[in-house]
Amino acid sequence: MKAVVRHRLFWPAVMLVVLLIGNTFYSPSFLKVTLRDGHFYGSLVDILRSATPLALVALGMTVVIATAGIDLSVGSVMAISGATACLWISELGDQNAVGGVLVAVALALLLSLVLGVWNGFLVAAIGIQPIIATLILMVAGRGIAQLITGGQIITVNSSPYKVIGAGYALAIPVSVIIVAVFVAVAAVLVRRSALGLLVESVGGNPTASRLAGIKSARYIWIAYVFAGLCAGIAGLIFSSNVSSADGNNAGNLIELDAILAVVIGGTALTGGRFSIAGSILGAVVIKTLDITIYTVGVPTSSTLLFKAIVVIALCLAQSPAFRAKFARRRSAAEATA
Amino acid sequence: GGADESGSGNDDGKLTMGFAQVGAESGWRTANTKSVQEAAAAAGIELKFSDAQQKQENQIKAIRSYIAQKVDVIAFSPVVETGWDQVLKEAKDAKIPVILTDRAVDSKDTSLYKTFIGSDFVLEGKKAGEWLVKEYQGKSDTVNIVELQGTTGSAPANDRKSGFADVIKADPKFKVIASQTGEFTRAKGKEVMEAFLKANPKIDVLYAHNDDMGLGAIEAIEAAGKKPGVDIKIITVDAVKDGMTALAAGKINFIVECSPLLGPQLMDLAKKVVAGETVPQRVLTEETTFTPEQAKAVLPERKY
Amino acid sequence: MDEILTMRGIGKRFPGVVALDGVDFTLRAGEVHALLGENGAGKSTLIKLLTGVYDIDAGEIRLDGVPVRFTGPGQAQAAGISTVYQEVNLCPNLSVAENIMIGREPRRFGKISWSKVRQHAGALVARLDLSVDVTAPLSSYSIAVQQMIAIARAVDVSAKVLILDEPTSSLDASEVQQLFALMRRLRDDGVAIVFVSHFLDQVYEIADRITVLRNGGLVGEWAVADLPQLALVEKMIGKELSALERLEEQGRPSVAALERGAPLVAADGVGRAGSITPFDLTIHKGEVVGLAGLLGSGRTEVARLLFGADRADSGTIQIDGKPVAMRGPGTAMTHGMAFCSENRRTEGLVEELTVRENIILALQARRGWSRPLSRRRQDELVSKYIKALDIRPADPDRPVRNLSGGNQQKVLLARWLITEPRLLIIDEPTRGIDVGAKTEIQKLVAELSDGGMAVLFISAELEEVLRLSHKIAVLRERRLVEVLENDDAVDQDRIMATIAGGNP
Amino acid sequence: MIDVGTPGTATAVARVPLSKKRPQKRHIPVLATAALFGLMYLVGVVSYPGFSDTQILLNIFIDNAFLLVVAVGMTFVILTGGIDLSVGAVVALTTMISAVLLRENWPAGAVLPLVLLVGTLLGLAMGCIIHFFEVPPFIATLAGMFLARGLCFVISDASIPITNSTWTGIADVRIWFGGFRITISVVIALVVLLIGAFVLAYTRFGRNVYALGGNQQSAMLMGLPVARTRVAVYTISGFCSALGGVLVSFYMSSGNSLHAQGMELDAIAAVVIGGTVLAGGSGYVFGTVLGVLVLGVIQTLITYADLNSWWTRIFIGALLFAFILLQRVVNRRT
Ligand SMILES: Nc1ncnc2c1ncn2[C@@H]1O[C@H](COP(=O)(O)OP(=O)(O)OP(=O)(O)O)[C@@H](O)[C@H]1O
Ligand SMILES: Nc1ncnc2c1ncn2[C@@H]1O[C@H](COP(=O)(O)OP(=O)(O)OP(=O)(O)O)[C@@H](O)[C@H]1O
Ligand SMILES: [Mg+2]
Ligand SMILES: [Mg+2]
Repeated sequence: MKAVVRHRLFWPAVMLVVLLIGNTFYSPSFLKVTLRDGHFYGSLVDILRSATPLALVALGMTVVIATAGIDLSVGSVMAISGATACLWISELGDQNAVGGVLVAVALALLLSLVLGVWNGFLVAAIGIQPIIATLILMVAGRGIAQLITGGQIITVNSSPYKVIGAGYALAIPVSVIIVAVFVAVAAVLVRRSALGLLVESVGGNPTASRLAGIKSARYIWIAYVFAGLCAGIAGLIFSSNVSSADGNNAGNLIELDAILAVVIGGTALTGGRFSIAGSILGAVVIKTLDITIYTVGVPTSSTLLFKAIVVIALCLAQSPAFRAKFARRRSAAEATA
Repeated sequence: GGADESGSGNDDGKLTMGFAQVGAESGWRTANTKSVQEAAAAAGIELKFSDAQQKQENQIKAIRSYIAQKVDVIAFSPVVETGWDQVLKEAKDAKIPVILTDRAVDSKDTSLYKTFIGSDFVLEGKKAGEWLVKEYQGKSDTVNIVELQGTTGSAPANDRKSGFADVIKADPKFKVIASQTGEFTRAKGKEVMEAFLKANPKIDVLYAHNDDMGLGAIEAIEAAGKKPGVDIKIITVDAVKDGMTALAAGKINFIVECSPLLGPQLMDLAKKVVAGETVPQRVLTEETTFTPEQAKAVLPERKY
Repeated sequence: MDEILTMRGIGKRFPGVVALDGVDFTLRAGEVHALLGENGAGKSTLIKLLTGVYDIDAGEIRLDGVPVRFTGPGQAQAAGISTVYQEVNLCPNLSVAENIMIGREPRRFGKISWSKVRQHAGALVARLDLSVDVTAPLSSYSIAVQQMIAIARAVDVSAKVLILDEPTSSLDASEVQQLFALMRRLRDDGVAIVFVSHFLDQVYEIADRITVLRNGGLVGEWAVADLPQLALVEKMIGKELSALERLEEQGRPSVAALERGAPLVAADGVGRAGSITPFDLTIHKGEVVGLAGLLGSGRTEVARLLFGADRADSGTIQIDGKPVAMRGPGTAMTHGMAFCSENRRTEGLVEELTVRENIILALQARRGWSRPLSRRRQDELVSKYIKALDIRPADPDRPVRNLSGGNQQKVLLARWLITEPRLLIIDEPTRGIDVGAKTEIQKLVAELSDGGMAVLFISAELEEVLRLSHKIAVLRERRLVEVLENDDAVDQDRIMATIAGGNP
Repeated sequence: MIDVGTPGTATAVARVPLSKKRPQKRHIPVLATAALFGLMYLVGVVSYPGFSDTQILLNIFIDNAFLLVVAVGMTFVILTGGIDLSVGAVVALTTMISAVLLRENWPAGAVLPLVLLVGTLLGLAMGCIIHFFEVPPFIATLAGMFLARGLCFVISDASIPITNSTWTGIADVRIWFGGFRITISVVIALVVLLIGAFVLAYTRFGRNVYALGGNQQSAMLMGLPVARTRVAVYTISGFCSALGGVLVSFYMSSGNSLHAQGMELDAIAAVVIGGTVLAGGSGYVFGTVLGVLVLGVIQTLITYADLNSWWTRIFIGALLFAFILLQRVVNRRT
């Protein structure tokens, strides 16, 4: 029991449960999942589905943060990826051609990889501080995305493309399946190979890692490319979900949510140890919070305040120092009582 | 008139206009920019364009720079209504006339700008409400309305909300059961609508502050196994092409137009202002509303 | 003598470890009190509890008879307790002068007078006979110099209690003498000094009383005269000394015999402007080459250039007779080199990783990310070296950060041993390691070289260098001045003479 | 003071050769940034007529006075190795509270200290949460950002004009010299800047800030007041944000929840461009000034360049990249 309470993901998990239960007071059927039109339907499904882009971005961000870096450009990469795919599809003679859609997807992902390589180049090869290096792409990338879309929202009418973000397979949202598989593969790859260890070492102590013969530049580079890929896939899911590409708004400010998810998941921003499962849980908590706000009907003018209070509560619950002080105060109170 | 004050841009006698755009935050805005640029070219006006990326301070900087560059006339779409007095005074001191587009400023000193051309967001909200009232005339059942608001704190969101509320509050059968921001985007519109659909078993009407949120919501409604436009009536604002297509297809029931195409009107006004002619303080853009039938008719030549 | 400080029944537990349990400690004015014990016995923890770095779980501390409980070193300092902690704890980004003076800078109307700061610090280091530029950043100096600077800072705070946690671990003989002179002077002025060290000779030279800890418990307190060295060692390790055999003078092969073949590594005119003059050095299979020299004489720099940690700007390195382009530690490792840095905290360990991960790091780096060591192989290797080096606690999944200083050093050594190098470069491997473990490590080095491994051995302890090396390279002022064959003619005096520049 | 005595003749003395004296070595990054800023300005002068007008240069100060103040506060935080994401939101909150209170006819003399106090207290609270509860700065200040923006919307989701005569009076003051003008805000910003630079270089507190950024553990073991220093930098940043907010309300004569969106990134970028390392421990306030000026010049170049919306962003990114690349090259050379 003690071990469970002390687990680093205990408090985020508690927060998730509290939010879910809280929702059922406002909407009794909140936890109900039914089968409708041959697929699962319900708020829980919505939460998972709408958390997919954030979870992916947080996954990439986790690895980057483990190298003691940060990637602000993920939102822009998402926008570029979605815009590229939609532009390509919109030029197709037959938007429903699976081949054409696959080419579009491949193209978008390739471009995301290239953008990751660019970030990695600035950080690992030139040695620019990550926050500034990725700020460049964050700003310019939005411009590039808008350049691709011509500043308009590109709407596509392609059922194969729509499957990625809004479709169902085996009654489960395809996007959830994609993300689950991708995360699982990434987690296995990272933990079963030595990648995880070497990345943590590079982030934990770069000097020592160098002297231990680790080529840190290589791993830093891999991390940014991976983050680029994650953001790229997230961009596809995001744009496919609404069958359109919005160069300006897609992925806007998602970097903050992703970083928040990573930290809630127990990965320190100073680099080193990282937890993929934690970040995914963090992403789900954040999305649940968003959905809660809609369900409970928090007035728009108070949504941010509500979010702030939840985040502060979560941070304090997670802080061992806070719990220690609180416990001491309580035991002192009991003693005097 | 400012043409004789000599400026960098008008040695050739051409009129120079500095245009400080809000940004490129939506397709509507891009259409607006395009309209201004094309109209300027057509009218033989040299246009200096700058994009403020939704930041008021950037817009102020841009206007300052136009004053320094000694353009003949300045036009801009204020990011927000407040806080322009200072820079407008500077423009006035430099004897450069200013035209506001799209949105007003709330300055008491109306001499700071020559004229204002743009839509009336409150009126748009009212038109949406009036259609609703008419649609449900004679029925007494409660009408459950959900509202997708624009970006929290933005003028169109505030005004479209209040205009709509003003009209429907007369009849107690209209009930706004949920109202949340969809940040003017499709993705948010869809996400919020999904939650609305689960939390509220009976929704009769959706009022979205722009087409994009409405289009996102339509996807959510369809995924919930309902028919947009039939099971849930949908009213939106803007009338961009995608919205009009959905309207023509019957997925949206009513769209209040908010036209971005004010370029030609703006150029006319600019010429008059520079020539010293008097112009009205307030020029409304030519706007209308659309029902599905009207949409079908105008859709083929819809440009944006 | 009046008791200035008493600690009674001190207890402290960390998750999973009882670091201290019911320990008493008494300090009197005007004494040098040695606090001794094996690695992990709890010495540093006791000091940190005293100065308020950690909260006490049980027990009482009295200073001048008054119960005290500090919430941090700042408070302890204000109460007259000045401490040099085990690892150098200064700010590398600040200048030397600032590190000495920070928190007590001379001011006028609240404004720091930088000229006075420099003046004061300059005078202080000059009196400690350190020739450093006080305006240079601390990070530009070697660990040993930094250690001296930390001591300078501590003694400059006029205190009634001075605590030195392994201050001599990286100092060479002359620095140690200087430090002792300073300590005697302070003691005579009535300052009470706590001295932690694994050098028992030093303890007998300077200390008045001894307190011994073992496994977090108190063994006892003695006056130095009452506790012969042999008995002391038994108290510390808790068993008969016989288990701790001395390193026998086995018949070692002569240098001539070793150097019959081609050298394993040959450096020819290797140098780096500003840090070391080009030098020549050959190391053969099975040979132990010792590097001797004073603080900052360039020993570490020689090692770093050979390993490719720093880029040489002149000369060539040949391995197995073939010139090698040293592109970095990776290159050196593929040629079978290993380098155990003297600076374990900043250049050695990845603190938040576990013992296991730290140990396999170099081997894994050499294999690349795609060929992970299997968990079984890891367990095998790690437990073998935990046992061989007696790393305590013997739990491979504990974060290395929570190990005591000496045990951390062993982890670092283990990291390189499992790569089975052909040339092992070890820079100060016995720093901070207790008597038992030190002999173990020396034995290990001798065994490894018998087994054919070449070793480049750097240590501030001349005795150790002399005992192990076949050949000794002497450095002076960042120049390799002589390579001596370690035959019977060579002794400490001979080397000291070379170090000092020929005049004995 | 302890007399160690003269060194014994027998003891060999470590004579470490002094590294060649290059007193300005640590200033090189800042000097390089200054030179590159000059270069950038020259590019503007050469490319656009009218750019050479000195008033353009002064306008950069006028238009960025509030960013400068906020960035000075941010410099303190980053020097300790922390970060403060709440600054933009605190700026907005300050404008909002000022506008509301002034609309309710509170005297300006009461509103001004009150809003400064609010910002300072917010900073203090975040500092306490960060230090005593060991919540990572990034998260604590992110929550602070949500909180401050959230409060803005609660106060009002429409923008509120400021018509108070004292307020607008101060905002309208122009200080003329030799045909050029600056605003009071510029003067305030410069004063804040000088105080900041002085505090960092010449007070114990300032040096503790550097020590904390160098190594927090060491700073604690050296007996420095870590808690006080860490809480203080966030308090200072809170104060600077509030003051920045006041300057924004001068600049835009209004309170608006949407003011200063993304200003935290601008401030961080300015600090980092100015040569301060995000890990903390090294950097100067004057570097930050240069960082602000670089961003200002980029923005000014944009308004002259007559760019399309998306090209604006790409151009900003490209200029930032060019600048940082050059900066790297210059600093690596030396
Ligand atoms: N922060 C910590 N968390 C957990 N365990 C700790 C921590 N600090 C020390 N320990 C444990 O407490 C015990 C005592 O450690 P301490 O550092 O006091 O030893 P020491 O006597 O100074 O050893 P050495 O001579 O190697 O420096 C060790 O077992 C160590 O692993
Ligand atoms: N006076 C100095 N100026 C600049 N750098 C110095 C100075 N003294 C030492 N250093 C740096 O300190 C590091 C270690 O120095 P060096 O290799 O000479 O030490 P060493 O001989 O191993 O002695 P020890 O490690 O015992 O101090 C080197 O990187 C060197 O550049
Ligand atoms: Mg110790
Ligand atoms: Mg050394």
